[in-house]
Amino acid sequence: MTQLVLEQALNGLQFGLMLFLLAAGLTLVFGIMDCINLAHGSLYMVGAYFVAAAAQAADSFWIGLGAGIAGAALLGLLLELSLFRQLYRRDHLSQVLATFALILIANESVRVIWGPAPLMLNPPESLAGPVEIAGFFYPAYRLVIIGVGLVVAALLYLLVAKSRVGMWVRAGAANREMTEALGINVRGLFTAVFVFGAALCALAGGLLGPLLAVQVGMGESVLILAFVVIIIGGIGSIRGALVGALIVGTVDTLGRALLPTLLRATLPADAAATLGPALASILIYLLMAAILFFKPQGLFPARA
Amino acid sequence: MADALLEVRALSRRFAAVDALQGVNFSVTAGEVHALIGPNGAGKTTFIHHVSGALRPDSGSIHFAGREATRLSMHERVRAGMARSYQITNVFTGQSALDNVALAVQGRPDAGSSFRFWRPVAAERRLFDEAVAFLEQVGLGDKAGQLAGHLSHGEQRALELAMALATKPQLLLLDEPMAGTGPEESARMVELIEHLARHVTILLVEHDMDAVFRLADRISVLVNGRLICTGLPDEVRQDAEVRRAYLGDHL
Amino acid sequence: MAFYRPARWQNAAVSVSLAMLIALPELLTALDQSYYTGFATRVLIFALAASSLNLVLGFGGMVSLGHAAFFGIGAYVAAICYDAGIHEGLLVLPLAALVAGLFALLVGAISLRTRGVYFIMITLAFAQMTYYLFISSSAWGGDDGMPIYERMQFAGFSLLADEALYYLALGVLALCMLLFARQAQARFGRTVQAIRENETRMEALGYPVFRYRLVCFALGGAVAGLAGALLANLTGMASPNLLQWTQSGTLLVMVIIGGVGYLWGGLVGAVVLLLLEEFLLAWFEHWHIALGLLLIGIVLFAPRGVAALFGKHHG
Amino acid sequence: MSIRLTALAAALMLAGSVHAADPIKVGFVSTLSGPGAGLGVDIRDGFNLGMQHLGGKLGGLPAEVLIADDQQNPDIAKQATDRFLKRDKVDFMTGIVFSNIMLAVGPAVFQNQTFYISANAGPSQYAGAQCNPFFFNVAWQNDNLHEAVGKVVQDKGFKNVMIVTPNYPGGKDAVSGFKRFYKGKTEEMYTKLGQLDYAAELAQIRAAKPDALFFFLPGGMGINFVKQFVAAGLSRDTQLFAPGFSADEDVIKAVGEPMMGMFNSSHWAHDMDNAENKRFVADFQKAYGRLPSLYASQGYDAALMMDAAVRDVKGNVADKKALQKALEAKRFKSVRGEFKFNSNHYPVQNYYLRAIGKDAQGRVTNKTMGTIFTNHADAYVAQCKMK
Repeated sequence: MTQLVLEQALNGLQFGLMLFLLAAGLTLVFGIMDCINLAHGSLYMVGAYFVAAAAQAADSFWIGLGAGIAGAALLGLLLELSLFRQLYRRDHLSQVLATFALILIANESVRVIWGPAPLMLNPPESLAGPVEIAGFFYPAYRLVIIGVGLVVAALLYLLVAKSRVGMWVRAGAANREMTEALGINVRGLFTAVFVFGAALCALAGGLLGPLLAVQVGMGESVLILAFVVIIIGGIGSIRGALVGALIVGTVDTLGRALLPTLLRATLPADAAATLGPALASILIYLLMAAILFFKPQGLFPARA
Repeated sequence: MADALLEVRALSRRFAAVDALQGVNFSVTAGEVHALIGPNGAGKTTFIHHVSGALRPDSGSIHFAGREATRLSMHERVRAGMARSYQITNVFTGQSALDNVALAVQGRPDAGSSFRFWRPVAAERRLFDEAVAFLEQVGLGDKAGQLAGHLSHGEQRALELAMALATKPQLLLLDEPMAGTGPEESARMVELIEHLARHVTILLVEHDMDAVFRLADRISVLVNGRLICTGLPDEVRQDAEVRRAYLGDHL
Repeated sequence: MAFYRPARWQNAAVSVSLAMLIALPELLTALDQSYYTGFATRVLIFALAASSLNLVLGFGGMVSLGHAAFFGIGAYVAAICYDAGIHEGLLVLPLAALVAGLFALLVGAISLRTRGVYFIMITLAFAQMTYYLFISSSAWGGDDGMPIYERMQFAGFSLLADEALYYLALGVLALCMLLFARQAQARFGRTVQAIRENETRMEALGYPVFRYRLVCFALGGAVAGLAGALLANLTGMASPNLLQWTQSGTLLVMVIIGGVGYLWGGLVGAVVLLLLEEFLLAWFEHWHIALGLLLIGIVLFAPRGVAALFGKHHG
Repeated sequence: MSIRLTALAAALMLAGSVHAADPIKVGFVSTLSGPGAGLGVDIRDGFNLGMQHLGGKLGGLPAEVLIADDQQNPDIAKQATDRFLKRDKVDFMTGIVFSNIMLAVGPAVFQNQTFYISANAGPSQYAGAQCNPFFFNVAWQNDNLHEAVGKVVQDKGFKNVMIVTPNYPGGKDAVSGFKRFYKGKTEEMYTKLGQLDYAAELAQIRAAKPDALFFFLPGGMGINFVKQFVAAGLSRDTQLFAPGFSADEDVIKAVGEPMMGMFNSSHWAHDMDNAENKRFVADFQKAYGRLPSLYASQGYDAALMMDAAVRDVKGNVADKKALQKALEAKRFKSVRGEFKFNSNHYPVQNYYLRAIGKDAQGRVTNKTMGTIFTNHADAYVAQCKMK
């Protein structure tokens, strides 16, 4: 039982860290620029495709990952300069529509370029198997993901919490006009944050590619999870995104793992078998609704 | 204070590290014009927001027309007979002046429910007749058909007043009605308020001291979130603490 | 934005369009194109769904990204009714509207406590919850959805023929549009539009803003449920796909193409989008790229939509 | 939103029939995009190869195949089907992969009195109480492959079996099919349909320590599951079993070596020794550069079946009764060898055990190990009141 809980905790951590990579960029774009970006998931998808394509071309996962991230960052730059700049000052409805349109364009373009069938991305050969830790086996690749996720999360935290740029970013999220008045190049800051968010998307997409499948539509399901994360954490807060991501990752994983067992112990087998997965799949949404009910601004509101 | 229409007891509110209001005791007697003055940043607007229900206090209570109103929402206070005008003009600029006031009339409990889905409002003569009367009362009778957005600043302020009046309040909260108006418009506004004061109790927040001393029956002074003095205009004029606050502020 | 006022030539335009729509099935049959009767029914139903969202979004000013939940619930009510042996449309349709409306009342009561993006996201979350609930419930067919093997009747008349269902959809749409048109100029419509413009001012005029918003939200949900029940009878099933958030997005796109807050916005948007889809698709398999570019163009250059031509805001 | 690709099979020669001017039209609606796309693409390619072998004709008549993608969405499938039935007035429909989509589309097809030749989806409804003269299944009844696995697992003497399947009706059918022939202890685990990360499930499997694991996860789900199952090191202690569609060439191609040693059941295998199959497998590889899957074999058979029936009625496809008789007679040679149609229009056929290993050329692929069932029918035929 302890092994089960330990393994599930690792799984939750891995899932949560990946969600954090996605949510970090989203929450900053959202918080600083007050811009809803539904196409954030599409950046994740396109990033994963870039990584898969580059990895195939270079026959190396790691080179592919680097190239894919660079490609996604470049795409982010182009998008920011051409479209998002126009959107920052528009109402939420316009942002929803324009970025929904981007999803349509991204999905269809990927279909045109790479075809409708999913791409397969394999982890590096050396990481394909399990490793033994404390007497049980755990997939080596998932451990690597956890490692990368932790390093990036730590770097991001230091960057935002300690560096001068991070101070501007935090200031921008808390009060945009004030930051502008202090003579900081907010435009440049926006562009940098957006590009950075795109790169993080590609990193998550590339890392998850070998575990999941690189396919059209992969961005949408994860986008909603990322939104749940930042709503729970509080829009604009990196700390909130980290906490929210870990909460969602853990709750979702443990819910899926433990709920059916718990229900089986209390309900008739038939009811438990149907109710379990249903409840597990809506658990995070229930959690979000509950948190919003008590803290309408999320756990760590960036604006006082 | 048996006949206090509005009574505020020990009202306190903190924003982050700032005590915006500290234990404010305050009352408005039925029939009077009570002016609230104080230097910039003294907490006057915060106070009005608490009275009107836009903000909730940390502690203390508000009583209106003999009933506890601390927990009532803004619209419930309006329905209880408390109307307010805004410091910054806050009318529906895309509507005619008449439509603006008609909307206010329509919101009144005695005008019936607004959950009506079929009959065009345009066919409800009574709403508009009444709205015209209120417009006339504030001297906008000839501007009824004009878009609110096209009215002059002073006229928009008057329209605000008409909308507040249309809710048939017992107490009118006027938040700096003279703000941004020229001397001529100011004079007209003072006249108008004087005229209204015969029918309704008024809580007036104002910077224009001439207007305040001309209109007010009583004056209260708020400084740094504390009510330092309440009294007749002459008493307030003589009050040492008030003088210090004001003069110190201005010098 | 000001309150909705109909254009002067609206009545004439509506009468002509209605006459054309009444004649349409005959015409299609004469041209041996009766397939398009089913297609036209679909357009009418989506016009109804989009118009119901327009009530919430355009008139009520509430950006909901979960409207498909009510649409889908309406469809499921129709399928569950069929399953339970209730085949009378006079019963099924009001029931669908009622259930969807009550659910919208519940969702609205919680969501309307939040503002701005939080509102958008919490409506989305509720729709996702509903989606996963239906996907996981074996009693309602789970991922398979629920079939309706035989269309309901209406007042005893069979709806088996595509023409019959077409006329029912047309009738329901006409009635709902009449209601929407009336309410827009009645007390309720003016109230919610004023709330859309300035919520605090309305509160300060004594309006219980929350209650009006909630009723508007629930009314929109109820009409969406009506549309869902009709769609389920057209396609012969209630499918969880109807509840997906992309479906909410599609409805939103329809409203925005048509014109937010214009009475005919939802209807025009549904017609334009579905016609584009039906006919562009044969030409250009990847027409979503074109649609996406078109939408971005609308956002950047024509944010008022197509129906802006059909109703003016005075001033 | 559906995609209409019009593929006209060129055919100019008249073939001794009065109806020669009118091509036989086939509406092919299948899942050609998204996670389930591999299945639909295989059926399509198999069907197209069949048409190619037939010279682009059905029963000697020129034929036209209209193709649409249902995106694994019943609503879109319904629209595409309506278009084919009412606008294009097709003579046959085929192609659907998933049973839920079949159930959504079926009523309209039957009401229109158009014959549906299912090259995959075999819902129990259409095998039992809702069987229909216009529905033929040239593949299987959904439960059959699960039943075959259940039999194998039972015979091999496994005692503690875990079942993983998506939480949807097809998944529950799989469980009941499996349990129809396996009587030992089971633990069932239901996942979200379309789930791609199985970390939570794998942890539970590790904790439960079953000696065998039966999974039914169609399409990309199965691919990911097997990959992650092996990466977690679970293949050391637990023997994997799956129905043929979770262990076919499409999955093997994606997963590779980790699949080795897995058992599965099928009614067809690419190494089956008959002339039709050899030609099919060889030509399929030539045309598409990959080994055919059982979906491809079913698509191929569907084309042959239409051809034989049209030939039988001499091109008079308007005579529905005669056409039905001709279809029931099954006068084509299937790549899976002999089989016949039951009274519910589902096949009565053999099911084989396959194991995944390396073939002579070093490719990872399926090898036929033996026969599980001979002339096996489905469990629902008794409820079918047809005839």
